[in-house]
Order: sequence, then structure tokens, then C-alpha cells
Amino acid sequence: MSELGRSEPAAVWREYWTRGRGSAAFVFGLGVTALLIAVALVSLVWTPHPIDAIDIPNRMQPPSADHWLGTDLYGRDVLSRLMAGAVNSIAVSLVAVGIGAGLGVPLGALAAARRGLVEEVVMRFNDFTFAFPALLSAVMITAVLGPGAINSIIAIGIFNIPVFARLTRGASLSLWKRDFVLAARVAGKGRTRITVEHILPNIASLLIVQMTIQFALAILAEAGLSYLGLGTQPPAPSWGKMLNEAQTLMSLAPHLAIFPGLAIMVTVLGLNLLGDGLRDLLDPRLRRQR
Amino acid sequence: MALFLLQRLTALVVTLLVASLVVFLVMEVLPGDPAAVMLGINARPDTLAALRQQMGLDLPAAQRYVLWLGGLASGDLGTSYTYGVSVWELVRERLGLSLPLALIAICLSTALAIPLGVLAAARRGRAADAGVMGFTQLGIAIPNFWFAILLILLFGVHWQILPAGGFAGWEAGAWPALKTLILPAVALALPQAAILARVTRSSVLETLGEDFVRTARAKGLTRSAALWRHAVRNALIPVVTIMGLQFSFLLAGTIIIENVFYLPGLGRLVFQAIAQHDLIVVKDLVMLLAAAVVVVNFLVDLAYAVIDPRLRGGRSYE
Amino acid sequence: MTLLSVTDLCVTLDTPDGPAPILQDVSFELAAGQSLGIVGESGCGKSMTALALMGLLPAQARVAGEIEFEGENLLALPEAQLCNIRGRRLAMVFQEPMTALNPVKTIGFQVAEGLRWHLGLSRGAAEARAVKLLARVGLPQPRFSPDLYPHQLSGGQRQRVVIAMALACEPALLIADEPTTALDVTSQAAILDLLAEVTEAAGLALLLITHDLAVVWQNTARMLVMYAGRVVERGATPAVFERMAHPYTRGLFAASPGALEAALPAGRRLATIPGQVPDPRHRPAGCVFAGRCPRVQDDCLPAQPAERALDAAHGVACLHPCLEEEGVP
Amino acid sequence: MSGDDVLLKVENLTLDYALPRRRLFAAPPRHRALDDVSLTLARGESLAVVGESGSGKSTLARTILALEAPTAGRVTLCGKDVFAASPGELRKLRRHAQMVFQDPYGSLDPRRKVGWIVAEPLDALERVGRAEKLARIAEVLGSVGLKESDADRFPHEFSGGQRQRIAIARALITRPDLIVADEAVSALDVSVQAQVLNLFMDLRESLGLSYLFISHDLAVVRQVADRVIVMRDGKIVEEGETEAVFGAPRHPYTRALLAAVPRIGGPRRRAV
Repeated sequence: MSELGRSEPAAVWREYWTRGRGSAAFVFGLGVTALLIAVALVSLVWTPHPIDAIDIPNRMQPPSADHWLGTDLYGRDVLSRLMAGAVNSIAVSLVAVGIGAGLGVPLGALAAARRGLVEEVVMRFNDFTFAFPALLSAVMITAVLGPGAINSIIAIGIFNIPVFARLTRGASLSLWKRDFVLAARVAGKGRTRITVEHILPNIASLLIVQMTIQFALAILAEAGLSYLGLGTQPPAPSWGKMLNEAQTLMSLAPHLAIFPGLAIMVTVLGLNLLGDGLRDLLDPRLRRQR
Repeated sequence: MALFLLQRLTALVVTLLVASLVVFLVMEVLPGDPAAVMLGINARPDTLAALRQQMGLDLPAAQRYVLWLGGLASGDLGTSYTYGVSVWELVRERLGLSLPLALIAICLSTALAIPLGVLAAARRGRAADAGVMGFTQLGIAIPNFWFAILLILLFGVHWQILPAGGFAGWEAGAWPALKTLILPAVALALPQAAILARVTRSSVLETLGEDFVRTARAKGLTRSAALWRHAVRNALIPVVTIMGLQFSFLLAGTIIIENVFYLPGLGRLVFQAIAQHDLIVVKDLVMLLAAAVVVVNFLVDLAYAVIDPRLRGGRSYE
Repeated sequence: MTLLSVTDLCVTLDTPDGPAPILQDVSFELAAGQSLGIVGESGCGKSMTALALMGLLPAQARVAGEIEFEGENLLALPEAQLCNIRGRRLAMVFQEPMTALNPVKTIGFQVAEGLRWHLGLSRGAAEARAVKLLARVGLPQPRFSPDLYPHQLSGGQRQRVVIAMALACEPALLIADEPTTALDVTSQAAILDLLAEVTEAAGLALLLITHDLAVVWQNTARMLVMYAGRVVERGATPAVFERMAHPYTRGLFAASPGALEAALPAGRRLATIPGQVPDPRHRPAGCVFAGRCPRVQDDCLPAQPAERALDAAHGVACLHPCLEEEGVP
Repeated sequence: MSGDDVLLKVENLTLDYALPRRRLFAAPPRHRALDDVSLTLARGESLAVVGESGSGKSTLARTILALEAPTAGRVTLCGKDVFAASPGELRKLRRHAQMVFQDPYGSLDPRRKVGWIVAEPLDALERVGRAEKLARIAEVLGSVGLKESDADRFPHEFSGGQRQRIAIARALITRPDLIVADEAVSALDVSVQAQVLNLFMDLRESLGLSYLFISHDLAVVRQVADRVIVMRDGKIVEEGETEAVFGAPRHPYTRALLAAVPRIGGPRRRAV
């Protein structure tokens, strides 16, 4: 019998926690993600230095006791700007993934439940949206509306829709073939009710895992867009923009190019490890073995 | 097979048409007056009127769309407002850089990823597997433009063994030109290779668990013979899918990487066109890049049929 | 002449919840050209026995004991030599013909592969032999071209391809693990006919693993009954069916609707074995069947009963075996 | 048989599936899964449909329960035409006919507790108060030999045979007249299979149920069915009282089918 034989939810969560603690990658991922969120929240009320405090005499300083990560071209504190940049990354990515999942999951579930023409239309729409990587739609949107954080949210969000639609449809289709769904139809339940009561709960863990991975990808995409100047606009701090500014000063102040990149990498690494860990943890094949 | 081809081709054409319609609507109808966008708010009325006429904005939208489509089909992409030359001319010139760059990057990432992925699967749970997986985690997490900056810092600024940016041009000879493409190609290829290696590993692992691999082992094939002769080809099916999807990321990547290295390619052209509000160029390029993605995914569909006989149709006794 | 001799074979599977003994002290012999059936319900260890013989156990399995095949202890052989024996002297037919064949290779290639691998035949020579082998198993040219892919064949036809692959290098022993379970009843009969015919004609020993008592009755000269990882009864097939000395054998027989000649009279029920097969990780100390046995007595509980001979061709691991005249419960 | 005694009547049921196109300008080929199938099932009767894979027997079961729409023909349950019924009427009809599936692992939602699973038809088809619902759950769990407390456990905590009992309990909760059992015991081991078959027989006696057994296993069918229908390629090839069909099969296919079943005590293939 499964080690999760006890049915109380609390026991199930305790079990997850015990197993999750055993995986170094999962713990690291969870830790980094928690840290990122904490830093972002703290930066809303406090940063070591005001993020926009220009201090020309002290510009391009290497890391010191006063400025832990040094100062930029205008003498602004790099650490403070990194902290504030986390807010920007999280906000853009969160909304973009929200758009992707919010539209993609219902579309995918609908395609799987209805089949036929509806499915055909949804999947064609998907194929077509895939032809526009976030950067390309961002290029289009920026060309017309001008650059800005909102545009990067829209561009990344649009590209996330087919990702979630595909995943949801694929996973739902295999569930629709299962006998317990047939049993629900014999019981007289309609397609919508079956989707809500059987399909979505059974793919929830899959979706959660995908969300963490897409969240990581969105952070990368946002950084890329703001690096190109198509995303978040100065003076608002963003990791991608900081790298852009650092590039021209590469030989003078290499530390400016190191820290924002490290911040992006560690964040994405943490989110990916968290996703992998969750996948192992929530995998029904592992959970239901008897 | 012919029917399969025809179905795919129809889907391809429909997708391209829809894509062109969306690009057209976003670029020409949404902004209201594209000419005003291009010239900015301080434009003089007569310049505006001249541009409107040059862009054909006095015609109804439907007619402009049809004209544009016809132009795309016949290779007449219009004239760039800022460069004053035909867009097709610009594209051809820049393709000479972007296409080799993309091809080198794809070859590099495939050559790196598939052997690594298979190796990791074959040595599952051992040091080689852990090493490959660690490398891929880093490769996925590293932003490609930052990786490019680091490459420049090391190879271009610190050791000064490779150029830090710019393109020598093919007329300078193959080697000098290639030399300028090495760092950009590596920067493009590495994150792709990381993803591809992971997909290869999990696909091979899944195939290794299949009954027919056990059958091959029961025939007396060694573990590695069963792996290479039976598992790898079957495992390539999802790998090819991901390679197709990656192509769109690769295009996006070239836009960034060409900017990091100041390479005069298509990506940089798009970027510059935005900065100069040259909507004609932006519209055509976005369409071309989207079409490239669609066509590559069409080719991936065809590749399936080569790998998997079940998709080829043909007689069946069932 | 003894072809295969298995002595005290134990297989333990490492699971996240600790080791699970799958096979315990399994011993049997098989002479060249003879047939042996292994029968039991799911989880009794019969498939694991087959995989242990082939050396294809999952990585989490630990093996002990001895498997002597043509004078060599397979468990002591290095992997390279095992590969030499596998497919050449020792071949196997699997349960699922739908998945046992590689979907992206032609059936001709798959049949020829063993020939090229073991016998070093050229591609042309191997494929010519493959065509003959396909015809031998009832898939003649030109209707069944070697260029067909598995998905173009029905389940029964695919199982014929698997049999042709197994026969390719003229092995000495063929292991068939539930070869007909996934097939329709008419294909099942045809495949069993084919297996009996080709093995007898080639003087090939057959180890037939099945859950179906009737299949064992039809197709094997000797048989083992396995329960919870142990052999509980063995002997010449007619002798075992005549007496059914182990209460489990008898219970299994009584519960099979196929054992009844006609429908039960109204109000009568099929005989059942109460309870379930114990979890391998929590098997009782004494007789593994004691918990479900109608004849259990106090002396069954302390230790697993040793096997004892009832006569020259019949053995049972039970302290209180059923007598022939007792009749089916 | 008078009209009141007829629980289920299937008339000239035909169902075609469209296959993928082979050529562009030809109509897509069609596969006739059911070909002019007619049968009647009396109240309290147990009827078996046997056949090999591809015979259309499972499609027949699904069509009778309105899970598939037929190309032609009629299904009348309790005197009402299933395919002419409004959604509301169909819901009422569903109470009278429930189904048990083959795979005891796949037919129960792994994320729901047994009580929820068993009560699912009740939730969808009837309005009952919480107290009555709990009472009904306890009642059906009891009648299949499970405990009332099992309602608070998850399916993965049960063995294959027990899961099949849960599936039967779910089918019983709307107090149906007809149970359609699609290969309901073929995934089970012999000893467990006998337990579940006995349960089917017990329930028929205590609740007066009618059964439509879909099965490939002739030996099982012989023990549970009053009448047998033999199907092949979507058509009925033989129909009759069970003992008559088994004792003296008329159609050559039925004879071939019966001859192919291995029998203990029958002819043997290998002597060594």
C-alpha cells in the first residue's frame, strides 16, 4: 500500500514535505524562490540606498562596504537597483504567465472536451501563435505603440497562451479516454462539469509545474526585452536594462555586467529546480505505486 | 503520403495567410495612421501627405492588404523609408549573415545536445548524468545576451583572441568572417543545446523503458547496441519537435545576439527599423520571420513521416 | 540431458519502502526438448523468473542462487557472454505483441537482426533467412513482405513475427511469457498451435508461463504452480491435475469458470479463495498460503513447509496436502 | 413476452465511424462498427454479448447508454426512446441503467474519495439531502461487501477486486434496473474474478437486477448469462439460450470460437 495511504490532507502535505526535503535541488529551488519574493517585498519599503539617488563623484565604484555591489554610471547603488528590479521581473512575469494560463488552460480544456471543429480552430490558432515568439510580437507591438513594461507583458503573455493550451489539451485528451470519465458520463454529467470535477483536478499538478517553468522563461524574456530597450523603460530599474547599460562600460566596470546577469541566472535556476522538484513530488506514478 | 503532404501544405498556406492578416492589422490598422507614427508628431503636413501617398495609405485597407500580399509573393517588399532602398535588397544583404549564423548555431547545438543527452540517459544516475544535467540547468538559466557579454569580456576583452563584435564580411574571406561569427553562434547555441539535451535524455530514457528495447536485449544485443539501434531513432521524434519549436526561439535569439555583437543581420535590421519608426521594414521583416517559423515547423512535420512509418499511411491489415 | 537447472533462485526488489522478496528459493529443471509450464496469478513471480533466466531483471533487482544453462551458471557469467547466449541459445516471446516490436523498423529487419548479430550473416543472407522464417510462422510472401512495419499487422500476426525472431538462431530453449494473454481466443489457439508445432519440430525446449490452467494443461508435459514467489506444487501435468495436492492449486482450479463443464445450477456459486495475495514486503513467516487456506492448521504457521515428494513425478510444499478422492471444494 | 416485461429494446442499430481519408477526392472510408443489431432484454434477465476484439460489442454497450450516437436505429429503455429523449428525460433514464467497466484501476478518479465516487451518479441525476446521500452510500457499499468507513479512503488504497466492488457500488446507487458490465471481470485474477462474479449473481437475486454482460470470455459468460448473443464484425451471428448455444452451436463462427477455448481435460498438444 502507498506510503500516502492516510487520507487526511494534512498528512499528505506532511508526506510531500518529508519527501521534498530529501531533494537538494528542490530545497535550493524553493529557497531561491522564497528569497526572491522576500527581496522584492522588502525593496518596496526599504533598500540600502534610494534607488534613484544619483552620486556622480562615486560612480562606477567596485563593491565596497557602503555599496556592497558597487555603483553604476550615475553612482546609483547596484544592490538597491537589483532589489527593485526583482519587483519588476516578478510583476511582469507573473501577469504574463497569468494571461497565458488564464486563456490557454480554458482553450485547451475546451478543445479536448469538444473535439471536432472547436478543437481544430483552437489548435490552428495555437500553431499560428507559435509563429510569433515573444520577441517578435514585442517588436510588432513596440513598433506601433512604443516600448514599455505593459507591452512586454502582452507579448510574453500572448506567447504563453499556446504553451498552456497545448499542454492542457494533450493531458486532457488522455484523461478523456480514461474509464472514470466515461463513468462520469454514464452518471449523467455534462462535459463542462466533467472538465471541472475530473479533468482539471487531475492535470493541476502538471499545470503548476509548467507555470514555474514558464515563469522562469518569462523572466528571461523580460530581461531580453528590456535589454533591447523594448521593455521596462528607464528610470525604472530592470535587470535587462542594467545589463544593457553595463555593456558599453564593460572594460571600465566589469562588475556592472556581472551582478544583474547573476541575479537573472540564479532566479531562473531556482525556479527551474523548483519546477523539477515539484514534478517529481507530484508525479502520480511515484505517488500511487503500491 | 501524397495526401499527407497536401494536408500539411494546406495547413501551411492557411497559417501563413492568417499570420499575414494579423501582421497587417496590427501594423497598419491599429496605429490609425502609420505615416504619422513613422514621422512623429512634429511632421510637416506636406511630408506626411507625400509619405501617405508613397505608402498607398489613400487606398482602402482591403486593397492595400491584397497589394502587400501580392508584393510578398512576388518578392517585391516595398521600399524602406529610412534607407531608401528596396526592402528585399536589405533582406538579401542581411540574410548573408543571419542565415549562416543560425545554421552554425543549430549545428552546434544539435552536435552538442544529442550525444550529451544520449550519454546522460545511458549512464542514468551516474556521474556523467549528473554532470550533463548540471550543465543543462545552468545553460537554461543563463540569459543568452548575458552569456554573450561574458564571452566578449573573456575572449574579446580579456584574452583578445576573438573579435568582440562587428562582422568582417564575406568579402574579407571565409575565415575572418567565420571568426566573427564564432562567439555569437556559441552564445546562441548553448541555451538551445541545454534544452535539447534535456529533451533527448528524457526521451531516450522513456524509449529505453519500452518493450521493444527489451525484445532487442532478448535477441542478445548489448545494452549499447540496443540503445543505438533501437532506442535512439524512436527517441528522436520528440527531439525533432523541440528542434522545430526552438527555431522560433533561435530567431528571437538572433535579434538579441546580433545587437550584442553589433552584427548587421536581420535581427539588427528589425531593431533599427523600430528605432527609426520604419514601419514598412518592420512589417515585412516580422512577416518574413513568422513565415520562417511556420515553414520550419512544416518541415518538422515532414521529418516525422521520415522517422515514423506509422504516419506514412499505406496498407494496413487491421 | 538437463538443459536448464535452476537452484534456489531468489530475487529481491529494492523499493522505496524497503526490499521486497519477489522470488524465494525457486528450483526446477528442464531437459532438452521438453516442455514446462509455470502457472500462477499476478504477483506470484512467474514473469520475474523468466526475466531472471534471460538476465534482464530491472536494475533494482538483486539475484541469488544458481541458473545453470547448457553447463554454465548464467548468474556468474559476464554481461558480454550473456549477450552471446541470449537470442542464440535462449530466446523469449513476450506478452504484448503490440509493443514488443520496434514501430520504426521493418519486420524483415527485426527478424534478420539476430542472425546478423549472432551468426554474422550478411544483410542479404540474413534477410533471405528472415523471409523463410516468416513463412515458417505462417506469414508467407508475397502477402507478408519483410518490408512491412509492425503497425500494418494484427496482434496475432505480430506475435508470429516475435516467434520468428525467437526462432531465428535456432535456440535450445524458448521462454514464452503469457504469449497469448493479449490475443483473441481464436488467435490464441492458432499461436499456441504454432508454438507447440515449431518447438516440437525443432526439438526445442519450451518454458511456458501463463495464468491460465487450461493453457498449461494443453501445452506442457510438466508444470510448476507458483504462489507468492514460491513453487508450491510441481509434477507431470496430468498428475498435478489429477490430484491437485496443494490447496492453492485446487482453489485456483475451482475458481476458474472454465473448469466447469456446464453452468452452475441456480443458487450455486463459484468457489473462491478468500482474501488476497500478501504484499511481498509483508509476507507471513510460515506457509505463504496459510492466511487464505481452508486446511490451515497450527503447524503451518511457524515455517514455510519444505517440498516433499508425493510420488516420483509429483511434489508439493504443503504439510496437509489434499487427497485425490477428496474432490474439488 | 408482454410489453411491460421488456426493459431494453434495441432495434436495427447501425453505427458508422469515419476513418481518415486515404485519397483526397474520395469520400472518407467508413467503418461499420454496428450493423443492424437488434435485441431485447426482459426485466430480471441476464444477457451476454460475446465476441472478439473488433466485433462491436463494446460499441453496442456504449451506444445503449447513449455515450455514442448511432447512424440509424433505436434504443428503447423502460419504454422510452433514448435518442429521442430531451436532456432532462435522458437524465431520468440514466437512473435506470448504469455501467461497470473493465479496468478497475482506470475507472475510478484517483483524486476522489470512494464516497464521492460512489455518489457521483446520485449527484448528477437526483436531488437528495446530505443525510440520505450518506445513507445511500453506506447501503451500496454494504451490498458489495465493503465497509461504511471505506467511503473516506482513496481508490489507490484498495486492491483490484475491491476497486471493482467500488465500481459496482457506484452503478447501484441510483437503484437501476439494468447494469451494463463491459468486460467487468476480465482484468481480474481468477480467484478474485470468482468473487466478483458471485457478487453479480448475489445482487441479481437480492435486487432483481437485469444484466447486459459484454465479454470475450465464454467460460465466464456461461456462468452468468441466461441468453447469449454472439457478435462478429458488428453483426449478430447467433443468439439463444446459453446452454443451447454452448451445447449445440449453430453458426460456424460460434463453433470455431468454442473450439478455440482451451479446456482442462481436453486434447493436449505436447506430451514431452
